[in-house]
Amino acid sequence: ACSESPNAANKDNAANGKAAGFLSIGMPNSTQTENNNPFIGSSSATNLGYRWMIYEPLGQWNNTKPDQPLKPWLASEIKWSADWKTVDLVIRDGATWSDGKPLTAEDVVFTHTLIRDSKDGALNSYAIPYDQITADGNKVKMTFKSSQFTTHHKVIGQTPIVPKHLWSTIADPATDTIKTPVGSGPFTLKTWSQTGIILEARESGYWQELPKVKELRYTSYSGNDTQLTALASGQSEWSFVFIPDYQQTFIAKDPANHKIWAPGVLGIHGLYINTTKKPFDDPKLRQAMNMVINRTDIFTQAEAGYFHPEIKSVTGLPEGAGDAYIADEYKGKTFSVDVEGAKTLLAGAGYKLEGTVLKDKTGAPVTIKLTDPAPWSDYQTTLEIIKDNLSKIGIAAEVEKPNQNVWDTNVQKGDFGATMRWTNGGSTPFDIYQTVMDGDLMKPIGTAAQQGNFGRFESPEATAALKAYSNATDEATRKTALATLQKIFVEQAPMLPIGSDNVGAAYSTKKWVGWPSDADSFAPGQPTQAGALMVVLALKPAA
Amino acid sequence: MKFLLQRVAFYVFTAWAAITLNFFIPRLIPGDPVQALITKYQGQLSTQAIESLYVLFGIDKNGNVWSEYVDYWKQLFAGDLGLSFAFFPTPVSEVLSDSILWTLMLVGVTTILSFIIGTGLGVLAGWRRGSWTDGLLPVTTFFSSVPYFWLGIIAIYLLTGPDSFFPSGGGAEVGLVPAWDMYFIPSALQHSLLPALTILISSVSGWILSMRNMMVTVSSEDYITVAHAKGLPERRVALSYAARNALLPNVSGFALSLGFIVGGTFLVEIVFSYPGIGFQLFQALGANDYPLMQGIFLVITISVLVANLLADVAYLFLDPRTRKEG
Amino acid sequence: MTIPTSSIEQVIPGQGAMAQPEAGKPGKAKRRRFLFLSNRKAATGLIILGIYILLAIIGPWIAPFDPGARGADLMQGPSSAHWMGTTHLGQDVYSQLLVGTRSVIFVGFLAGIVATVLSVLIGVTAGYVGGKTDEGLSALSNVFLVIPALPLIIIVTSIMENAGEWVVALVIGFTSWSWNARVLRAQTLSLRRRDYVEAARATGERSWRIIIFELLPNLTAVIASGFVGTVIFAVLSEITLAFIGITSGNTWNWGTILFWAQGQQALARSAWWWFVPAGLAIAILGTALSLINFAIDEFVSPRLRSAGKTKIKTNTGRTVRMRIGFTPVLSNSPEPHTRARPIPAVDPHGATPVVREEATP
Amino acid sequence: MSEPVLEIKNLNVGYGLGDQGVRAVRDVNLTLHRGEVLGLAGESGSGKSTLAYGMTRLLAPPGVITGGQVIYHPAEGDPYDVLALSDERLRKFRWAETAIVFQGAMNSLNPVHKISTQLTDVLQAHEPKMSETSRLARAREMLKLVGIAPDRMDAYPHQLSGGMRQRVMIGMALILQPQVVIMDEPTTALDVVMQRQILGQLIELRERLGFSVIFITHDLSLLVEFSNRIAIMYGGRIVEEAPASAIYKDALHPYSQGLLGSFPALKGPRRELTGIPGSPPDLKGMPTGCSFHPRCPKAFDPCAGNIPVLGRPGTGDGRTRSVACWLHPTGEPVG
Amino acid sequence: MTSIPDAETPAGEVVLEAIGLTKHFPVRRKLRDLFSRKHDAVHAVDDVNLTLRRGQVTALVGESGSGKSTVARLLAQLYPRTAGDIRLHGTSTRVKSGSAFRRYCAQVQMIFQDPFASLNPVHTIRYHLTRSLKIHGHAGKTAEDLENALHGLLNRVHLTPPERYLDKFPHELSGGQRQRVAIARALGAEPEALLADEPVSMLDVSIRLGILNLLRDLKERLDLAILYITHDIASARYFADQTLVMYAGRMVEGGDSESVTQSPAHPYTRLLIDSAPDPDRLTADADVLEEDRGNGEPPSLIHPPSGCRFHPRCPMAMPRCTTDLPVRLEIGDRPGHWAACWLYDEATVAAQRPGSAVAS
Ligand SMILES: Nc1ncnc2c1ncn2[C@@H]1O[C@H](COP(=O)(O)OP(=O)(O)OP(=O)(O)O)[C@@H](O)[C@H]1O
Ligand SMILES: Nc1ncnc2c1ncn2[C@@H]1O[C@H](COP(=O)(O)OP(=O)(O)OP(=O)(O)O)[C@@H](O)[C@H]1O
Ligand SMILES: [Mg+2]
Ligand SMILES: [Mg+2]
Ligand code: NI
Repeated sequence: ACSESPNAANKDNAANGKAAGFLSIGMPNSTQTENNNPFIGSSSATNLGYRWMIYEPLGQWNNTKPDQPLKPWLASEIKWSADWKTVDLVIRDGATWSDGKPLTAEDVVFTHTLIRDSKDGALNSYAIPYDQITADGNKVKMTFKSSQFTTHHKVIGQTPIVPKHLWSTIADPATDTIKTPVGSGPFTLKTWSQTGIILEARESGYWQELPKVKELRYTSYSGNDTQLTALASGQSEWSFVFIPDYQQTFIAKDPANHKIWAPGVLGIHGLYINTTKKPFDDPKLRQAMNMVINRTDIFTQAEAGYFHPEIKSVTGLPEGAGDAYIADEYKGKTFSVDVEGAKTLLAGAGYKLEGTVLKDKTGAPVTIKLTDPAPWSDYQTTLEIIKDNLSKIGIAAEVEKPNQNVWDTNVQKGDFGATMRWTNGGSTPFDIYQTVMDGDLMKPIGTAAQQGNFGRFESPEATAALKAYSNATDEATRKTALATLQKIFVEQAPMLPIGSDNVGAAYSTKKWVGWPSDADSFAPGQPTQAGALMVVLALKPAA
Repeated sequence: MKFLLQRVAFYVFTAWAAITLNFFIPRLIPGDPVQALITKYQGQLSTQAIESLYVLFGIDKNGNVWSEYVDYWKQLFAGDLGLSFAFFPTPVSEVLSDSILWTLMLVGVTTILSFIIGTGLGVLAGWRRGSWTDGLLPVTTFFSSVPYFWLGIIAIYLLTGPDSFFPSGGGAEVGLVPAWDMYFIPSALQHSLLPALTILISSVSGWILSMRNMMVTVSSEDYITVAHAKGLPERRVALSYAARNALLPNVSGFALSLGFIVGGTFLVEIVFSYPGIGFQLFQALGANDYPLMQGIFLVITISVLVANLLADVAYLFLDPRTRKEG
Repeated sequence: MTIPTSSIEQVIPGQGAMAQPEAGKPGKAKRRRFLFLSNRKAATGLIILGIYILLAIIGPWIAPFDPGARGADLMQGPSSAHWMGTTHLGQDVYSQLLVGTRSVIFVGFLAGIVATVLSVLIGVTAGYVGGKTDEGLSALSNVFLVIPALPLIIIVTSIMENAGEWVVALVIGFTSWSWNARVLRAQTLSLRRRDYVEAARATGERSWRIIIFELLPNLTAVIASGFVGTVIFAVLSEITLAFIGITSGNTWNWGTILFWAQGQQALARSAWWWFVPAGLAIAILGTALSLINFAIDEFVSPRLRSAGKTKIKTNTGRTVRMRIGFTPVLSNSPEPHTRARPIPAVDPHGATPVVREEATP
Repeated sequence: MSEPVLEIKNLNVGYGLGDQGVRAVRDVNLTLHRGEVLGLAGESGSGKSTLAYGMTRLLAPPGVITGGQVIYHPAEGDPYDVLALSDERLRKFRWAETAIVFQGAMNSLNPVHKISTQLTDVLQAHEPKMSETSRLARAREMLKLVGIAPDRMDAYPHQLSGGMRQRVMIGMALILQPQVVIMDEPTTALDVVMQRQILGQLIELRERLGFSVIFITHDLSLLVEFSNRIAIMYGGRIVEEAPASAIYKDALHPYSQGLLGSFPALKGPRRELTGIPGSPPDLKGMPTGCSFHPRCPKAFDPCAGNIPVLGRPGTGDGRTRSVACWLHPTGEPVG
Repeated sequence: MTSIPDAETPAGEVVLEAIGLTKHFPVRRKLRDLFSRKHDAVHAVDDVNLTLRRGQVTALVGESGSGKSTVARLLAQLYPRTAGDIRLHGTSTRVKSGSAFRRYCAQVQMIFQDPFASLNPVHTIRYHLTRSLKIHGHAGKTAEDLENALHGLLNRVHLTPPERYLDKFPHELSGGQRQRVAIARALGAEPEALLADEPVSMLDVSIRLGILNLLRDLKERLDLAILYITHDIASARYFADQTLVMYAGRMVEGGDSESVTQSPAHPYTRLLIDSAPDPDRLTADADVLEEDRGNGEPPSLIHPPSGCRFHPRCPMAMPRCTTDLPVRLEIGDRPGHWAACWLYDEATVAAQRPGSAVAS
């Protein structure tokens, strides 16, 4: 029986290490159950990212360069209409499913129709307003009910294409766990177990050159600390995890090979201020607060100097990914701690600093409660630093650590003083500003606002600008709309931007080289991103 | 018979009450699984996904708790524990069966081992008072007062590393599929060593102490003196007379601790990222995954009850006095 | 967590010190009260506990720094300025430990008191009243016994908004009384049949007086041991909750310290000073409480008392160990211990002819 | 008088050492002769049990034997000191030569083992060569001897009545045919009817098997009826030792007299009951001199100052008895 | 102390009287009994009549388990009775709790067998006695009154000087002293009847006599009615005016102590007296013990033998004994001496010669 065991082969490989040509990928996503359905957010394929090694999108989007056009992938041509309501695709020849059947335009139509027509939109997790989806030979045409300018990367770059001949027989694609996934990607699932998931490279039939990495081993670690331990010891070669003091805990374990790369993307983290609470409904006060926050301290102390790249531009747009979008007005304008400036601003606005206590116009001392769930230690550290910063202008802050459920509910209902939270991310700054300022998302205090605008920031101007930006058909309109948004964001400070998301990675060059880097950021580093396949395909054995 | 019937009634009632509580308590948690999922992926999952997730999970936000309760019982009797949210759409029963074996293997074996070792040492310490075994007590007490997780983390820090024999976490070598073969089993054993040691170290003292105390108490019983007076070999007196009788009160404690295998030590599983059921429970808690929580609680409740039943039966075997006629 | 630290419930039926006849000697009444303290384990345990309680009271005042205040020295090891080093924010670990003691002691004791009061109410009532009441209350405690305490505590605390110390303590207290109630019930059942309870009834005492003045004082040891056990459990639970980030900790406790240390990978960063002291503090507190429990056990059941000297020297200089079944023989000489000569014929009214004395062994 | 089987010489037994220690048995000299029933009487706490356990080294900690010898005369071979035996030899000696029946039979039998197991494991330990079946046969035989149906062999102790359990113990004591059987209050927990039955049976067995008995009780009237010689203990010492009839008719020590005067007689004329005033002595604060003197109606000068030693009284049938009392001058000390 | 004069004391006023007193303890039912309607019970006490008179000691003798304690507890109203009546000064009483119970307690007090167990180890002697005085309202008004009452009590039980004992804990006293305290506690209620359940059986031989003498002394001085329960028939002879013999829950013989002990009528009483140790009997004739005295086992009280409960062990059993419940029959040697045995039924004796019955 032993010789038939699937472990026989695996064990051998483990022993031979490098020669076996595998890559170990880890994510701190705790236990998984076998579920290879690429459409379900809770499937192990999604959680660990291996869905993108099996299934491929039509085009590849490089998160680190969000403004660039998508790289043709299963579609050899991607053409959007000017109003971003129609896309014309040419499906690549030569792509095959791992069961040998060719991939055709029919499959693409099937996939998007499947999403569009899924019951109650269960599969339409990006809420894409599909209209028509038709095929013509190897061409596919899709029309949408509204402009897809801000979401085009999701339609093309983040929707896996599945084989019609297999999926059309699945009773309920929303709950099927797809035990034997068949995709067009270079890898197929070999074994699945709690302890690890193994993907092996296809031997033939892939439409590009086959990857050098012959085997991918995914492990889901219970949490950051275990993931880190695995990274440090070399058990994990590639991961995306917050590493406190990465120099010492990770790099120093193997300085030659252990690398961290953390490019920012268009999604940020910041301090949402409840703008309905007095005196924080006063933009001047919020501005003053914005001026004293020491983002560098937060970056180095709370985010270990890399994880949420420091936001420098006053527009809240991350360095790199956001550069292209910064309005002329704010080009080069960066944050700097300016306590005196803040004091002056406050004095001008009628606040009084009495000793170490700031009094508002009514003479009441200004105090604020900062909340975030306890387990998010980077946010917690951030809050501690903010608390310290605010005390410089006499605002007494108190840090509260409700548990996650309570925090969630309270933030949505607007029952908070200020809180560190993230924004949605996307291919344009739209998602950032929308999460913070969209009046359409606003709900009255006490009613849960699930999608955004937790601070109840009321600005019809911003709402209009957001609409204009997403529906615009020309670059100029967009530019104006974006400039308006930035102006409101800077002047009203509805949320104080702190750091950006990153799609980087911690990786080891001991066995594999060719990773993306600042110098050549050809793909996102995070192994769960759709673009991760580009990374794997680029890897070569270390010399 | 009467005894058994009473016990069965007791078990049925307790099971009902516990399951009912298990049903209601998770529902009191604020927030819902969709929110929990979104927050889990801070920013990595866009908020547009919310609606589709509600649909996907089939969560009716204004559901009637009572009808859910009735449905829950119907499902239970049909052997269906529902679908997990966190691992949607995996059925809870599958999540449980995936992880329960790990827990049984690690914590179960360790609990039994701890009982055996602790009882053994306790017998020694109680029988040979004043010998080296007396020194065991303060040491083990100290270790039992250390929180499991702390001990585990220290152990990981001190004993694991790139070249260490001890892996820092996980249930077995990555990529090995659970199977009774020469690859998986040794690897699983190797991975269970540290967590097992942690549990062992912190739980053994309870057994040593209670066994020692029982031994001391039993040792001064007349029948022990009689056994000595009969000139029986010391081993026989110590084991067949003293230890045998001293063991009786510990049996129920052991049964109880067997029942708590699942619930009691889940921090060890978390620390060692051991894919067991306790860890699963922790995740379920974080994800507001009611079906899974209920499933796990059900497993715990049933295992405690079964363990108690076993203790009752064991008593019948071990103590002739309970084996009254009738 | 599930193994009772005290094995008192197994030990008591063998009748304890309280039932031991002892020849009356004046002055013993008072001494008996302090007998408990003369137990080495009790003394050690109580002294350590005393220190912790003292720190709980004065800790926040003697702490050299504000535990939350950021400092300039980040992640520094122990130094004269920071005895236990600093955190990633430059906070003083020593101050955090000192300030955190209060919360730990507070929660431990409050939860202990709540659970003890509940267990006494439920256990003693069930045991004394009997019948349907007993069945109902026993069923209740069994249900609570079956439900795993820690997960339950986690769930309940996460229901609470801003679970502060009070909430945590109450939740722990309300979920962890069942074991003690069971022990107390069994104990009460056996006490209820004791003659002195019957005698009190025959004298005409009312039921509530019998419970409070006849039963409860005799349950003190069991109650105390249950209390101490619950305190240990409560402390460990509170710390666990804080460690996994379930409870807020707007206040510091040792779990919060460990939580931060773990979140910041203190050990991976070799910042042992951040992680080790809190763990040791817990272990020492737990040990102290366990020692008190051992002492209670021994107090109740004198057989368990450490046998004093277990090794003795025979007259020939050999060392023998006291053990059951083989009484040590110190001397094999047939010489009498009392140096005496035969009694000569004396006149009952005459003088004393010989002097005899006891030889000390 | 026949030859001795067991000679206790200046046996001293205590509990604990140093300040905490008490001396429970002091300089006891006692000789048990072949085939006789020696009664040991005394009030509670006088050290009877301590003596019985002490001479077989069965005293649990903190008991220690601080001095003395227990010379055993085997049926064949040279006499030896039991207290000087190695553990292994002592184990062999126990039960084979000296068996003990303790007070509470319920507590003397292990509740979790069958009667048969408890009977046969003695045989297993002492006669390892014996086969399983012959062991069982032997056990059955013993049960028959003490009047228990052999079909109760597989019963557990709790299934037997108190009297049956005590008889099982007696049967067990005789299973190896020892020379000496020590009985420490074997019938106190039973009622009189049962007590008489069991004692009757014991006396009968003794006549058949010829072992000697040390019979301990505080019921002097029982001893007078059943034993050949009686030793009276007080405060850890033997204060008087004499043939049963001699004690009954003419007790020399005031304490013995007091004991006899404490039992109401059922038959015959109503006697005057005197009792003993005061309460038993505290071992830790033994009175000086004769420890009985504070309670003694006849105490006089020397009693308080000096310890009387057991010796043959110069008067009357002094050759067969001894006493330790200043009222009775002695010629030679015993032992 | 001297021996009692011949028990020819005049009959005093009746204080407490039991008529047809019966107590059955239900046995826990087994499963199979659920279907049959039968309720098993321990017939602990059946149809017991007894009378306690002022200034007299009535002894209740019997082997272990014969129901003596149960009788005492029934009389103290600590158990509800199954049937029969208890009359205090001629009026029928049935009290369970509350003030009625306390009023009853004030007149009928009980002393327990084990002085080591009947005093609460955590309370001082003062507490025990004060409670007894307070409950029954004899504590007086001031602290001084109380102190006097306490001293009075202790003096009465010969614990002098009282100061030495008041603040001690039970464990600091010897058994005899403790039993005296228990007696003092009972006296604190100033009862008229004292139920003493084997008050000396746990005490040392040498101090038993002191307690018995104290009780007699109290009886005489306070004119108490005392029920003295014992298994030692010899002490009943010395101490009690009347003696009742119980066997397996029933009274089998009664009368003045001297005639019951010196000329026992019931075969069971005879067995009891023959079994008692007797120094005058020589070792040599120890084997006079009849082998046919049954197996010495008391009968099951759940299914007690029909007819006379002693018949399975009785050497003189007649066929009638197995079927008919014997009634009280006057013996005739002394007034008031009776036995429940068919041997004394004229008709039976005439019809059958005793002793020849069983052999057939
Ligand atoms: N473990 C012990 N530690 C200290 N003193 C003890 C111990 N055991 C017995 N004693 C004391 O030794 C003395 C003799 O006790 P022993 O049991 O031999 O008396 P006894 O004559 O058998 O009394 P009884 O008739 O009650 O059985 C008593 O005063 C007792 O208090
Ligand atoms: N509470 C009870 N429940 C059931 N049966 C009982 C109860 N109390 C006593 N009995 C039974 O009633 C019978 C008489 O008991 P009781 O205690 O009155 O006997 P006793 O004559 O006092 O015996 P002893 O001399 O041993 O004290 C016994 O068979 C006993 O088992
Ligand atoms: Mg004794
Ligand atoms: Mg009784
Ligand atoms: Ni049955």
